[in-house]
Amino acid sequence: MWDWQNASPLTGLNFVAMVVGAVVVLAIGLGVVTYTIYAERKVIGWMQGRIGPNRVGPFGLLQSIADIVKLLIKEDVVPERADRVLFLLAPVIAFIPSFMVLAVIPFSARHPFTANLAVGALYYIALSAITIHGVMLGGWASNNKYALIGGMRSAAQMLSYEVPLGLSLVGVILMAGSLNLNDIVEAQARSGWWYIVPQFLGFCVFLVAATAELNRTPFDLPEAESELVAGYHVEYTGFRFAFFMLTEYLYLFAMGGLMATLFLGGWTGPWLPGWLWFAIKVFAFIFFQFWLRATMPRIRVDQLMSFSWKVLLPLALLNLVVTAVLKAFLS
Amino acid sequence: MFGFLKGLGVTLSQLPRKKVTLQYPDVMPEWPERFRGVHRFIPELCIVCNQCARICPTSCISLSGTRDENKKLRIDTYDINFDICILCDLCTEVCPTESILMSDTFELASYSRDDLYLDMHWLYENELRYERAHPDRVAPAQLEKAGEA
Amino acid sequence: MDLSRARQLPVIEYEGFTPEENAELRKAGLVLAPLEELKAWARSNSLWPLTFGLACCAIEMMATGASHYDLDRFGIIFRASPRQADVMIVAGTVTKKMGPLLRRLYEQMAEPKWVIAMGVCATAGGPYVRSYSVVKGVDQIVPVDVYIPGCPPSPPALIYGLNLLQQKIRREARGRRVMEA
Amino acid sequence: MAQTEETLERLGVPADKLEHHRLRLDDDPDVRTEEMLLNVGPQHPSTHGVFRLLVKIRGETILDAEPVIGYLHRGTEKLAEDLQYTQIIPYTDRLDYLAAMLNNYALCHTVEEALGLEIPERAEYLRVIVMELQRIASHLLFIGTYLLDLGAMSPFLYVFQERERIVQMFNKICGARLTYNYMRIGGVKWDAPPGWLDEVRAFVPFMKERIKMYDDLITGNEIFLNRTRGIGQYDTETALKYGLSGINLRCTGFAWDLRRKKPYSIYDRFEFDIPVGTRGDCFDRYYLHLLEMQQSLRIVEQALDQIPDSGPVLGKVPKLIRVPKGEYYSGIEGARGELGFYIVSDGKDKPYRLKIRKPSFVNLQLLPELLRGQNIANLIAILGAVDIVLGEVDA
Repeated sequence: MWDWQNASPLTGLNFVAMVVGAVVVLAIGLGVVTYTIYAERKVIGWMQGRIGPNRVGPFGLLQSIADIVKLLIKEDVVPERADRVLFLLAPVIAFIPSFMVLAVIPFSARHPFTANLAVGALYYIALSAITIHGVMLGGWASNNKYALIGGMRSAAQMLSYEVPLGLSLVGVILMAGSLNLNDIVEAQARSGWWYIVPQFLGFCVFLVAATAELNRTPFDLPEAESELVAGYHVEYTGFRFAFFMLTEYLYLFAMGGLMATLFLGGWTGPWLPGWLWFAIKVFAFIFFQFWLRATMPRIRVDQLMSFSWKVLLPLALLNLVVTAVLKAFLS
Repeated sequence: MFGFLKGLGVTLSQLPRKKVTLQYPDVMPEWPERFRGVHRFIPELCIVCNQCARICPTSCISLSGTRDENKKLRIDTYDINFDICILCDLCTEVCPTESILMSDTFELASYSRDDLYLDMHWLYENELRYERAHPDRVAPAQLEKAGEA
Repeated sequence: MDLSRARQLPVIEYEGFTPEENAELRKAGLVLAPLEELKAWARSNSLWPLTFGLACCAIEMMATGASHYDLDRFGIIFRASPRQADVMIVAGTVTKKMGPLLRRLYEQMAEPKWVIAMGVCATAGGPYVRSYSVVKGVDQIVPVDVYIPGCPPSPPALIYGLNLLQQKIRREARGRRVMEA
Repeated sequence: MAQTEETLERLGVPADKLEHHRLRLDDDPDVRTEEMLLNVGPQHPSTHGVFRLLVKIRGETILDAEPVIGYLHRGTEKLAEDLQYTQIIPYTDRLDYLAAMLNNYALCHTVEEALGLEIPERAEYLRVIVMELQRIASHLLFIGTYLLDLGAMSPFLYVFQERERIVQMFNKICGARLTYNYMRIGGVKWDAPPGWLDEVRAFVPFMKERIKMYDDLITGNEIFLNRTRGIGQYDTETALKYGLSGINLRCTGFAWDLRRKKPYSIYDRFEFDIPVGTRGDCFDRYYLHLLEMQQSLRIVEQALDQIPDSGPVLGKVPKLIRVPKGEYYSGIEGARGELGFYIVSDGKDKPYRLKIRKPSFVNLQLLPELLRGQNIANLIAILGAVDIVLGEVDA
């Protein structure tokens, strides 16, 4: 029943399994997001000499749940001059792709909930680009100057970092010889090393570009609190705002999954079960993001652009050329 | 070139440090002796000289007294309006008999402004509370004086 | 969470319903009361104040949010956008020039919303009670839920005030706006 | 071309600035952008209170910036006319609420000079110690909020840890955490409680270590350097023309510190340097705050060594202070520049007129000049580095 990757997906039980799988992935995603936010507040708190949430539930474990429930029952304000349809639609446009990309991330050895898509890496990049539209539309529809600037910044930033991000993947794809994320993991297991070693340059480019793609510090310009109040979601209240937050943290999880898959050997690893290895690697990425957030100031918007086009892109290209040449010679 | 790595090191080194947070509602803060919380008032010592009311920059103190049979002034009412009291401590500074003093009561938030208008009885109770909480701080001479009066 | 007082309140009134509908709903109290409690629990444990410092009290508000007192323990994090804030801590002197803007910020906040008057300036004008340019109490502009005296209130006093507001929210959920302590 | 000129005229750009803007606007004739009016504040996380900045932008370039102040105008100067000199002291606390001790001192110093009072030795030392601690606390908060403006979150929480220690020490000596009301005309209100001076002594090495930590955390960070180096630059001449003082003047390389140039109190007894900048940009202004904290620590150390063990802390002062008829002014080196009180007295116990020279207010005047022609992304960095406190600007 679980081996639906190889069977036709539209027959009887397989269809049910698919629906169940989707619901399970959603549940995993929501759970991870809830506790990522909790962990973020705790870890950053510890780095700043304080405790973080500890009064709601044991050790504050229910803090994020209280936040979510509160946001769900908060008044839903649509500004009078806003473009109503787009304003309501934007969070949905932003959220759906963030959930869809989880479909191709191989969580564990038997990857029961993930699609064995032949163009997995491409699928991820293509879908994550759709979120930009949601963010930009949200910023524009709010009819607020800060939101507009935030949305535009976000579009410019995500588009320009999409390029080095995509190019940094190509090295890995060249080495593995497949776009399928499952195959990439297995290729790493066969080759005996994680691709972080031969693709170190590509990994660095990926890490920087991924941080920018996730709008995390030091690239959190679209929602720069000190400049743009809250950026593109400045006019959003209640659960619509929660949707944007959910999108952001789902992407954090997905991007961590992508990094673990491409560079750290996915679910492979000695002794421990595959899903645990995967979780450890993803959390390492997430922790790194928290760590950056606790340390870095924000980069300036024009420097951000030039950094992407003048530094990251040449580096990614260089990495690609070197990989291609080496592969041609060695094989 | 890689100055930001140093910064990353700093934040990471803070991670295992002991946390400085005071868990307030569970652990009460320790206020120093001179802490200027809400006033406390000892009516027996007051000679109704009105100096505190005059020095107050916001005029939040109002008091009245009458002469008793020994021609001695006795305090009747003593109100402090904590709506506008800025806890500047000038009243306790000018008080010749130290009948108006500062306590370390700080939990005075309320749902209504009316609760912030405090009278002599509340202030005296605050004094008693303070004495119970800090028996070491109340000077014996002062207690004697209070006893005499 | 201490709901013992709230439980003793005689009548539950649910938000946004007519008295007749309320009577109907009360019959289903067994189902709805826990829901109301959940609502109160969520709201009181996730109070996001607006980053809105006016004067001196703002420094103490910041100090309360900083490591030594850490408002994050209560789930209180500052939001810069009024749309995402639940509570407005009026920290400092409200001048006549600032009054209309404060009102607008309050109106921009989404329901349910609360206001805390921090310090005597926001409560009644404080040291500037005789000044020509200061509003004598922010309650002339927006409804205030909790008053915190002090000039400025120390961080524990602010936390005490916030805890009072949490208690109030928990009781409110049972259907009454609670005015007495 | 003509259209551009028209637009600029409509915007009210002065004629001598026209050339400057025309160049910028015509950089790219293909790009047609409209002017936009961006309202920063009064409620904005980076305006440090209720400060409003009306910015006219075209594309990303700031055409003009107009600061709108007065959202915190509380009429302190007018209120003071109806208050005795001792009663004014609590009000000075609330001017520059980050450096209340210095404000206290500035007023007391002016009145003392007018009266020709002798201040007891121990009181002078206590004053210097608390003033320098206050300067450190104020500079710390600048660093925290400035880095918060630039998007770094941790320094803000770190500075509050040290600041809390200073504040707790103040709490011990005068019983308040922010509005101290500690100085009195003729001395200070309280002698240091037992053990307090040792606590200060223990604080000095701790603070030195933390300053090093900030150096590691912030100064070397490339992103921070890129955002502040060469941003908001001006030269000594401009600074003097606008009457700037404090770090805003010293960052241009002009060593002007009233503690040195016109020693008041007992500052002539201490050894300390006046750190100056070289470029006059935002980075220099940030870095000078760190360096000045080190100098303040030096002063505190020396004061701790020299302070007499005992003695009165309040000189002989008449019960009702009446300043003789006349006009008096004295300025001190506040945390943000020259802080002065100007008193016109008609011989009564209340001032006839009190005017405060507010360093933040004066330093703010340069802001439109600095912002004009800048990229909008630099706005926050420049505004933050001017280091204003709205309580002082608006009074």
